[in-house]
Amino acid sequence: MLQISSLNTYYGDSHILQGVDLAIAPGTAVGLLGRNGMGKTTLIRSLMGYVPAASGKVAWQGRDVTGCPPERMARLGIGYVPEGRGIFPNLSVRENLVMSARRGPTGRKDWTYERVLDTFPRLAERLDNGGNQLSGGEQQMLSIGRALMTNPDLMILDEATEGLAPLIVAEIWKVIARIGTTGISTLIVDRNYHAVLSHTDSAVVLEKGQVVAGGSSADLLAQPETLARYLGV
Amino acid sequence: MDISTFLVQCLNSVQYGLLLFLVASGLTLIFGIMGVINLAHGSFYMIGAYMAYVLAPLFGDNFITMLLAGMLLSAIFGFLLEWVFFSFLYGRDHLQQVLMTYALILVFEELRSILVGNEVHGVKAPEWLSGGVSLGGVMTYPVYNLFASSACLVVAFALYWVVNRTRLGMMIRAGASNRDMTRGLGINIRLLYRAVFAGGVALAALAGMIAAPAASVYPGMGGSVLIMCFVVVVIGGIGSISGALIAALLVGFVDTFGKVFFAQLAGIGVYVLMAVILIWRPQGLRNKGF
Amino acid sequence: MHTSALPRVAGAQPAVRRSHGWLVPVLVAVLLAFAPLVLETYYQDLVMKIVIYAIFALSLELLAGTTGLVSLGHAAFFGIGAYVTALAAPQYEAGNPVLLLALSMAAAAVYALFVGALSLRTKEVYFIMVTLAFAQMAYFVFHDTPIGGGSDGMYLMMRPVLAIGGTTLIDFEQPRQLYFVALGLLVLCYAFLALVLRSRFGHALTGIRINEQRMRAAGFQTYRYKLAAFVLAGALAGMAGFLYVAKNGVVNPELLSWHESGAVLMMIILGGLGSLRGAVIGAAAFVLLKEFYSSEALLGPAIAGRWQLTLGLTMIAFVALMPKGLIGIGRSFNLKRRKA
Amino acid sequence: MSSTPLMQATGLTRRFGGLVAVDGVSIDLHRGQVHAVIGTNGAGKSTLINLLSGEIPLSSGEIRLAGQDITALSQPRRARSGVGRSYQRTTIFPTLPVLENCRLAAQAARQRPWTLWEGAQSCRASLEAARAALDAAGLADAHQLPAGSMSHGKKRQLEIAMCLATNPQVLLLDEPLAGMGAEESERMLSMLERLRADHAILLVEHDMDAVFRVADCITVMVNGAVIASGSPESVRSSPEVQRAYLGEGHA
Amino acid sequence: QGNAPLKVGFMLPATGTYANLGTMIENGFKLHVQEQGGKLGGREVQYFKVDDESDPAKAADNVNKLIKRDKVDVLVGTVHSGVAQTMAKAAKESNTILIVPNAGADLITGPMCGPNIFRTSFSNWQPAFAMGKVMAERGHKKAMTVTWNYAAGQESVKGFAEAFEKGGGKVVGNLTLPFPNVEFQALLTQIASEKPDAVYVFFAGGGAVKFVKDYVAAGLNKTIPLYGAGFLTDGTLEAQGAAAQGLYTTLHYADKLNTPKDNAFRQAFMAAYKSDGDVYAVQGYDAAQLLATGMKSVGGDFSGKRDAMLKAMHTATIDSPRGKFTLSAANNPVQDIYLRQVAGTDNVVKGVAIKGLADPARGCRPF
Ligand SMILES: Nc1ncnc2c1ncn2[C@@H]1O[C@H](COP(=O)(O)OP(=O)(O)OP(=O)(O)O)[C@@H](O)[C@H]1O
Ligand SMILES: Nc1ncnc2c1ncn2[C@@H]1O[C@H](COP(=O)(O)OP(=O)(O)OP(=O)(O)O)[C@@H](O)[C@H]1O
Ligand SMILES: [Mg+2]
Ligand SMILES: [Mg+2]
Repeated sequence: MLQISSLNTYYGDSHILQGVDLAIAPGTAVGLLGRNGMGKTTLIRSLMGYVPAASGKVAWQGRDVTGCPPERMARLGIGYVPEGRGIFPNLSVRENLVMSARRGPTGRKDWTYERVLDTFPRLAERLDNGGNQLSGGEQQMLSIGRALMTNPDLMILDEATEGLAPLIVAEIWKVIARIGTTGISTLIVDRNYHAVLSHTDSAVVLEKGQVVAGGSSADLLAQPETLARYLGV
Repeated sequence: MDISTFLVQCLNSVQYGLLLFLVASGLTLIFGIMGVINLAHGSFYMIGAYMAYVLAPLFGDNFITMLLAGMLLSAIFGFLLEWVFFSFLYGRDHLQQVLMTYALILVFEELRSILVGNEVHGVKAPEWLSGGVSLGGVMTYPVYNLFASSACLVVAFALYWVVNRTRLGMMIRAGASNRDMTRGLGINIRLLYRAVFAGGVALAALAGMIAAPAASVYPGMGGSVLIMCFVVVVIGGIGSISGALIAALLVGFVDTFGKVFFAQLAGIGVYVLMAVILIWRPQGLRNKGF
Repeated sequence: MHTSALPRVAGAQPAVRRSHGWLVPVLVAVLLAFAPLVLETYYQDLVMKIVIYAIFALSLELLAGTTGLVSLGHAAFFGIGAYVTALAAPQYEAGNPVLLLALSMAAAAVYALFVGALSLRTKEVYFIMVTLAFAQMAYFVFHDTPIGGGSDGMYLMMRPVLAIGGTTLIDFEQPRQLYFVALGLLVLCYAFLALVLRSRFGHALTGIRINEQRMRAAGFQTYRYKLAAFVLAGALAGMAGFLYVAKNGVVNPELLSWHESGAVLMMIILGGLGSLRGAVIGAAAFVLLKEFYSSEALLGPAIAGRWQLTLGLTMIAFVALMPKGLIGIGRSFNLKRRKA
Repeated sequence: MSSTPLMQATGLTRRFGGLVAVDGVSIDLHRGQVHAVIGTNGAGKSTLINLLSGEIPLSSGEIRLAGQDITALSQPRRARSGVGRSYQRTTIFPTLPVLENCRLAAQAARQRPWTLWEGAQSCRASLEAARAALDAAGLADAHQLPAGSMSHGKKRQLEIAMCLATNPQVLLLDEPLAGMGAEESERMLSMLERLRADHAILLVEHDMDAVFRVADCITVMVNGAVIASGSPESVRSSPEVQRAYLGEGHA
Repeated sequence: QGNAPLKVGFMLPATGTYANLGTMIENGFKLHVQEQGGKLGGREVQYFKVDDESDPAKAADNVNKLIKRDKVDVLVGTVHSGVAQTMAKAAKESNTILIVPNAGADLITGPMCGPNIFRTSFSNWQPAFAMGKVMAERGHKKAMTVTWNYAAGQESVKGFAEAFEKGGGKVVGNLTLPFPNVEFQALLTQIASEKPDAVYVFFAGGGAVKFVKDYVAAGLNKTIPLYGAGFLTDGTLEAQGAAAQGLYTTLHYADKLNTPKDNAFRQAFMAAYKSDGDVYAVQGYDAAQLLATGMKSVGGDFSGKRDAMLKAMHTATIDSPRGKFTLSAANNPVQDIYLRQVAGTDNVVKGVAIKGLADPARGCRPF
């Protein structure tokens, strides 16, 4: 449903993304791996339309959406969990969730306020805390819950498990698997490459803004030397 | 001061407070999206007053219709204003916006003088609002003031509802704290802000229109209310409508009784109040700590 | 407060600014020193006016630009400096400028200490408003009470004279001597602030502007730093106030009004926050633009009469075209050159 | 432990309105020891660090540093007497160069604000401390970049570097590994092992592999209270801890 | 330089609250010069103009524009008292002739008085003193005063009290509020509770309009008559409308004086500027007359004969639309103060409150 072809992005005059290709099929989970500073977030920000791509093409469900502003992409059905959470500090937990509630592009509405809260019971206890009065993990949960409230077709999780307790992380992976079955795709960036590879269908590895490896996650998991070379493990 | 006088003075305080709130209410909105002071707010107020001066003859006694028409016009005006002068400033240092609003004051003042001249003008209050109710003693209370006060209350509640009970209010505050993230959630922040700005201008204009019949319209009338608006908004705690209302009433009392008891230093009363409150509660009266 | 996605490019950063940064200012100072030879008194006065506002703007720049403490009440210190000079000057003989200058700066500093100590508990817009509040208090004290002649203000009957023994060194009645005094003080002020900015103190202030929380965590008692900056700025504003009286011979409550505070704030924004040069350029631009647009000789009565319109539109144009203020032009030019 | 603890906190309690974020927590930090604090999200770990570092005031409790009572000291003064912390939520100077970020932190040790005549850059001590910290954190190559323009992971590294730059004796690290890739995590852990020798380290972390690798002693918090404390083995095997936090994954 | 044009510098408000007064004064001045065929004492007149913004903080720089940049021979200005004082000081220092066409600060023809400083308007003391006398004569015993807390207001109130108490009345309360605050309700309530026989106020412009309206809206006018210095109802009647009807005020000028001089002036002004002349226009007009007298006396060239010119001006009798007046020792008009009553949009003259009233010019060292 998302098709990125030969994307090039610059910050100032440093060439960050150098012709990246990436495809995500409906209902699949795709992992995005790479060392720090290799361009993972930049790739996401470019496809979301935050940073303009110098060249290349982004297609969504066959439609060319290159250069669309973020709000447009979001309305087309992309839920974004940014690295660093991006919680609104001056809104309460409840408000953070309510303000982002929206029917999906297809009118789907399977993620409701209630459902988000029982996925993250911790939030239910904190409804009236301000965003800046949450623990790191609580913020992370809120960030994910907020993205779910928009009932997206594609979830983009940039370091979404950062600061979450093991139990919760396990829960997140379950959720991802579950939403996969309802035709929702996910694009996952996570420092824990092992978890990523064992919970995604396919994955790509970025090195200095280029795709240096990719394919089915299972295969990648079976190539320790590749991982060693590009992730240093 | 005997008891009846005291009561009347309290009434005055409340009435002035409510009027202040009306003028300040628009500012709270714009504060919310700009994050800094909008020096041009006084100009919007003035524009409203002059609008009343121009429109009143056309509408005669259907004052309410005039107010609505005026608000509509000023909203459109505000919408365009944001589009042309502010839409490109959000990414930048907030102070750039302050400079912009400062420049706009100059422009509006001059345009005012070009378009309607520099004389003092009166605006006739509609028949059904002239006259007064007796308060016993020698004094009567103008009906118009009572009308103004009630109008303020209406606005207060409407605004409170919009900002605190609708998603709109949340989106505004969200946008003020993290513009990019708001967009990432599919909210068209540009349009939203344009609309809010328009709303703010409309409210300021409304205040101007309501004040006009009582206060007449004259050059530089905007400047004198501006600071008072800031005081109210800030004491109340930015973005908090209820706070602004409380603050406005406080200011009303301090100003009224200041004039009665400390005529010599009445001027500083309000500022002492602001300083004390902010030093006691650095985030204003009604802020939830986030 | 708004947090933008890309961090502001490191332009407002001392590290960049200090590269051979002294050359231009020195040249300008030298030029100004010789200006009186060619300028007639009025234009000399005009330059002096700019010089005075430049000092005023520099003092605020230390607060707003470097430390991130935007004050809308800075005119209070300017005005207090001015009033103290006028009040302390003897009625029927010339006062001693050194003494008066010291007095006015001290007075301004003391009030700054008081205001700062209290208002620094608040942040951002709240800080803006508290400073405004204290300025307004000072304003009304001078406006509504007879201390300083009430709303009509008061005169400096005789301008100060610096004399040792019988010999007169500097006579402020002489416009040119006064001019050099003002210019000298500007140079001192600028050099001093330049030193401050490159010193540890200055860097700490910058750190506080960008991220006070981290500064505290690292071990800086940020409150004291901010208070020090506030008092320093107040004293310098007082110096500007002293020069104002020395030049004009009158003081008036309006000197403390928020319009003045606003004006000086606009100067440094116009010039470009976070740079001493910006403050000076801003002051000059602000004064000269006004002078130009309201000059009948140049523009004719029709246009000059509408100076508010033209000035306003020009400022709007500046905001639209120069994201970093006037100083930005020079900067971008430098960058290009470095690339080339 | 035999040696007297370098930092000793007893009965720390902090309330936020109704909520008791930290509930009578006592904790000892010894030089030569990595003391890990783990716990569910919102258990109060960061708040604990905030209390120890003086970022927010205590509701009740007492804190001693090398025997002296520092409960009343403000955050800056504690920092200067040797308590360094890193933030869970990256807290740096985005517009300043990476080196200057650390140099400022280092400057805190020798502030001397009145030395207006000498440039900050010419302050040897702080520059060297900064360089050392950056090298240790693996940012040696990034000195002149604006900190804000670095990737998340590198910002996290800088976060740690700035903590080290103040050259503290007590390190309070709030999820130092968060956002770091495998390689960087590796470096960070080995660094901790190096620092252990002459520092007292409090490590808050959700990466269990890392924790069980470096921790000498683990405290587990849930809803503000300590539910278990002791050697890694004992903690790992405690069924309560597994139910509340670890899950069967780490049994 | 006998034939070089005479340089006249206007320093008047062109922006802000007083902008309109500035225009009136300038027009009045120019009207008289035109009547002289554009010449004074046979000399062409060249005008220079500076907007003083009614801002004392900028006054010194603004007046220097005229004195030092344009090197004018004569300064004319201004409305705002604070600004006018700065002008007076500058005029003294540079020994330039200054004619003040409005600002009423007593100090200008008091402590600041000087041979080269003239005023063709009034001192705040004058109308107020006259009103004090009138109100006492009308049998009011207890009066209250209301004004802004600024110099002009206080001077006016003082002048009033002086005459009123001399006439046997008693001022039972001086109410003030900060300038330019226009929230009068609190003060009106105080008046209502004090119940004096009458109230004397000093307000101008927007404040005057609002005060009169509020006073009537509060119904006080029914029981407690309101009086004021003329500015209360000058240039504000259109705005005040019904509220102002019947108000008594005192000033050195009035409508329907119906003297040949005044009618002629009104006609000429209307013809020239398509608007009604008012007191401000008259003050400007007389400023020009005063200057004309001086110029005539020296045949248009005062180089060397400056003192003669100043003397001529000092001793001049000005045939003003307001009626003839001379200048006091301190160069302030010695003039009739009229009692006027509002009818429609006119301040109709009801007689002369005090004939040939001279300002005491306290603190003026005679020259
Ligand atoms: N705002 C910016 N300005 C300039 N350069 C930037 C900016 N943001 C990122 N970069 C550079 O782009 C490169 C890629 O950054 P990016 O954030 O995409 O890395 P990443 O793969 O997400 O790393 P991490 O895993 O640490 O998040 C880095 O070298 C970084 O320095
Ligand atoms: N300023 C505050 N006001 C109210 N509640 C707060 C505030 N700060 C934190 N809390 C609450 O206190 C609890 C403890 O927060 P803390 O940040 O210490 O958790 P934590 O153990 O660090 O969790 P995590 O592992 O997710 O970072 C949380 O439930 C949080 O909601
Ligand atoms: Mg990233
Ligand atoms: Mg935490």
